[in-house]
Amino acid sequence: MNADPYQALVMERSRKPLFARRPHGTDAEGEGRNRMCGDAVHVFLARAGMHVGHESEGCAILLASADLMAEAVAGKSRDEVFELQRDFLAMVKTGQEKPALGALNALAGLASFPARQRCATLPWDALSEALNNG
Amino acid sequence: MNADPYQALVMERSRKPLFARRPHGTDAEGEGRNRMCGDAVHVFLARAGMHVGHESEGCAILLASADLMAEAVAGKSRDEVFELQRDFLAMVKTGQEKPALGALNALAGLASFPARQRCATLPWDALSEALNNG
Amino acid sequence: MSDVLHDLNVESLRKEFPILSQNVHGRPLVFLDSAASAQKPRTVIDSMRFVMESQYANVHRGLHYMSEKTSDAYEAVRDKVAGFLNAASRDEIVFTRNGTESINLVAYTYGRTALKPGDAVAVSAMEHHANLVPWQMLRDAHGTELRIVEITDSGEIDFESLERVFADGKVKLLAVTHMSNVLGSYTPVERLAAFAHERGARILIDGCQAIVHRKVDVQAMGADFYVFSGHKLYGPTGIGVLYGRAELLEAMPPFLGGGDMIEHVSFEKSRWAKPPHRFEAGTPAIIETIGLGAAIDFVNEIGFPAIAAHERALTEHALSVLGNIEGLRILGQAQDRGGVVSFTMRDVHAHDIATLLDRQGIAVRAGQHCAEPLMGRMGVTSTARASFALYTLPREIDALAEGLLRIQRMFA
Amino acid sequence: MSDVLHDLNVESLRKEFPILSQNVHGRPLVFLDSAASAQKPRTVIDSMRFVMESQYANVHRGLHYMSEKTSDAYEAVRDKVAGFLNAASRDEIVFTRNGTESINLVAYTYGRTALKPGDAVAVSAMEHHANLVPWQMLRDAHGTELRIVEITDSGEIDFESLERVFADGKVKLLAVTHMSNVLGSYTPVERLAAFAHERGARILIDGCQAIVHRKVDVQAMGADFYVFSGHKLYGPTGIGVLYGRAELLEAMPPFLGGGDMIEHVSFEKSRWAKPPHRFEAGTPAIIETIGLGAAIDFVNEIGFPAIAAHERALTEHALSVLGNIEGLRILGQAQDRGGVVSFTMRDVHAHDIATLLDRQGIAVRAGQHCAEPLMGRMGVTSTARASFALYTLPREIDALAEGLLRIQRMFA
Ligand SMILES: Cc1ncc(COP(=O)(O)O)c(C=O)c1O
Ligand SMILES: Cc1ncc(COP(=O)(O)O)c(C=O)c1O
Repeated sequence: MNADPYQALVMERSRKPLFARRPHGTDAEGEGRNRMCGDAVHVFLARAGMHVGHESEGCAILLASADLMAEAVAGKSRDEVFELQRDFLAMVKTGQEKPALGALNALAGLASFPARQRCATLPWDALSEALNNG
Repeated sequence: MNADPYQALVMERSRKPLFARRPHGTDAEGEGRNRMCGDAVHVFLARAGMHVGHESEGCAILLASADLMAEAVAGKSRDEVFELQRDFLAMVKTGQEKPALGALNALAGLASFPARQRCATLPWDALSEALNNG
Repeated sequence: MSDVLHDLNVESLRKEFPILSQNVHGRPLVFLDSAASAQKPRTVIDSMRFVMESQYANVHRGLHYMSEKTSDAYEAVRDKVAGFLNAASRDEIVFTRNGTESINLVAYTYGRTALKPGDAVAVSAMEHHANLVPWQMLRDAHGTELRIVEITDSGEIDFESLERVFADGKVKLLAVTHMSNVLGSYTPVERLAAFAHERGARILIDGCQAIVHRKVDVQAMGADFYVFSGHKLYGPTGIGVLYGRAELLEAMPPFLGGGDMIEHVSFEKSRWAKPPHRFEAGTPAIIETIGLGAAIDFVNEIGFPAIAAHERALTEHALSVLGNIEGLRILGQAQDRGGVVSFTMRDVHAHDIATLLDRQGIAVRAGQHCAEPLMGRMGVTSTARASFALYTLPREIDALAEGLLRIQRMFA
Repeated sequence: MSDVLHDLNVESLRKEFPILSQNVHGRPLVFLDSAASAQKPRTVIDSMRFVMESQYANVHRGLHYMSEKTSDAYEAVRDKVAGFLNAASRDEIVFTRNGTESINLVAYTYGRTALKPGDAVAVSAMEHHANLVPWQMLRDAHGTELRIVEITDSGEIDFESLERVFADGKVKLLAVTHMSNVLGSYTPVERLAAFAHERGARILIDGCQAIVHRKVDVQAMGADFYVFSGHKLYGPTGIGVLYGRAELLEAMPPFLGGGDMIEHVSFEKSRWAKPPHRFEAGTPAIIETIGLGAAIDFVNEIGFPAIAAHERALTEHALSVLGNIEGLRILGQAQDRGGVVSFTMRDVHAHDIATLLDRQGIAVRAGQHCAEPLMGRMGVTSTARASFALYTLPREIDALAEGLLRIQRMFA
């Protein structure tokens, strides 16, 4: 377990997100808000091909998490996405990295920062909403 | 200063009060109640000659204080009664006996029992009321 | 008396309570006023000191180490209390200042929304003012009715009176003590809860006294609300608990407004947080909550079977020794009674008893015990009350009896 | 920086605060979150331990030694607080859980009797939720109006807005902070009190922040109500104060019902006790009140001239060091400002600042600081906030600045 939640990958994707856009064919949307800070993430979902994009306003953790999520779920099935979400939530809580999570493991350091875990899970809440709304 | 508020005189007058009656010529009355215990004293006053009697329900301190008060004020003027009351209140608080208080000094031990001082002063409140009502 | 101590090594437990080795008026302290507030074991004192010395910050809103540690410690006590009461969820535990505030919280929020003008609240004739005055205030402000369930001469709930009080179907809340702080009677809360529920009413149980002596299982007893104070349970002052069933708490509006109880605030409108935070406005009693956690650990470690056995033995001992004193009247003879014994003595006023015992180092309470209407019901104006804790020794009860005999001789 | 310490020997004072020698994440703790809650000096910790170890019992109702001693100690703090605030009488001091409860108490009792539906309550745009949400709740329950007095861009009361808010004569209560917990601005309370009084309104002053830094004289400032929390004043949690002018308190109905707040109780009716006891139902926060007394002694001994000078020097130092950091924006530039500095940093979110500073042992707060509407007014969603206490050292502010530069480099 890496104790630093601000790894290079996180810093990079928070500064230069790759998925901060509305994907072509968007047919569902979801939203997450953190009352503590006013941070917000809006998720766009094109269910065909599971293309995800996001519009996020918030801290580095939230921005990176949203972007890494969009990358990780691309092309997956709905069930696979929910499984990934379960694994991700568990990893953020325990700090136990898991190969299946790939680049998402960069956020394992959050285990020692409980108050910040919500920043990383918010995009996933928004995605769930989109999947359930759709 | 005597630390014991339960001196022989107090015990005696609480058991066998001498002034537990309505004096002849009663023309004013007053009442005192202690909310903590429900104790009550009713004072009868015949202003001519300053004859005082009482009907009391309460602890030994209250009963003795009422009775000793009735004895102490008999025949005094209104102003003298109020002066005696002032002296009595001061004595109960400080424990400093004062010759002018005579037998009332038996209650000086109350100085170390602040929560019980009200038992001794209640009859005087009732007498004040009677004097002011009259 | 050695059998009394069978389950509990009281002498060694007493070492955990620094205050018990004090002298009063030159005599070793005999503290028989634990029902008013219990003494504190070292572990409670130390836990509070520990927070303040090494791990303190405000809770919930901080993203730094001290705040996270303190928040964790604070919230861990919520889990502990939930376990202690066997609540279905930690979210059913609200922290308040004391049992009094817990009841008022229910009266202000549940009382003014779930109860409608014309509905009735029923309380028993042996309630502490804390479980009477809030319902009077609700009656006067909101138009609910207040009804009294009579008690029998022995100090138990009169079920015939209960039937009558509920007969017209107007009673929507039964607010009743789990143990009388004057008579020592336990009430049959499971039966009362079932009774109320069958008639479409809710039950609030005042556990301020009972929580100290018995294992409480809010689910098994069917409590809708259960309240207690930390300071009677060997914990600090300034901390109390309200247990409320999730479904009820969720429907209740907030009580106090401020920080930590809102989701979102604008000048126009605020959105309330979910329970329990909805009911905890402002900086909570952080240090005291942590102290309460230590108190619960302390009690759990000893265990209620031992505590209850000790208490039963002490109470029987007290009833028998005091019962031998001529002219002494013990109030209440409930079948199921705990470590509180109120009494009067012929020709000696309760206040004189308390003062004269105090001069012998023995602390008892005297007066109306915040239960003025009950005094009238029992035909007294005040009583003296001795109450027992897990640190009470049989010989302290013997000292009480000797002290009382000495007083009788003075007044003879 | 030696001149900063001219009046206060901070290094030696720090020894009185055991927590300040802790390490966090392997670094010495730099605690810059005192505005949320202050750390506790040894004398406060010891005073609480002393009560619990050697002089504890419930207050007011006992006739025995421990109860009398504890009652005396508890009531002595009332005198101390009265002196601390220069109240005209000890009976004007009500003990509560915290500043939040104090304000709610006024909203529930004064608010629902002295204020009539259609009357308006005015608050400023920089209030803590504790001084906003209770008035929203009063509005929704009682039909009073809630009006906002604007603040200037520098973070001061806008007197033109104040004039407008009061113009139609409907405002009967002005509820305003004495010092903003976000901007650090002090408000001119004497002037505000005079303004309100000239227009037939009362003023409630939220002193939760100011009380820590300045001598408060409620009579000189013309306060009708003044509130604060013990835990920000180096005292324990679980204890707060409401000062209310005698004439106002006397006319107010009780807030919570229970023991100690009544003169007389029957099932039909209760007669309320006089203030302040009318407002203190149930067992109070005895141990915490005594701890607050020790905190006041501690602060008085150091003296507000030295505390205020130290704070002024720290604040100036902070404004200058932080002001030198590029891309850092400090919120508010009030003329009269105290030891609280909120800021944002270009391209770095406040939460990242707090987490990353914490990893260097530096505790600051980040978020909305329970002042969500003010965030909107200042055009931010959250800020980082450093706040200072009498134990804060200039070099801790330097450490903050270095930490911020390090974070900027990470995000560059
Ligand atoms: C200005 C102001 N008012 C009120 C409060 C509320 O104080 P407490 O949480 O102690 O009730 C605070 C502290 O958070 C504050 O800074
Ligand atoms: C049965 C009962 N209910 C309520 C209370 C009130 O408890 P507190 O004063 O801690 O709020 C007490 C204690 O005095 C009590 O004995």
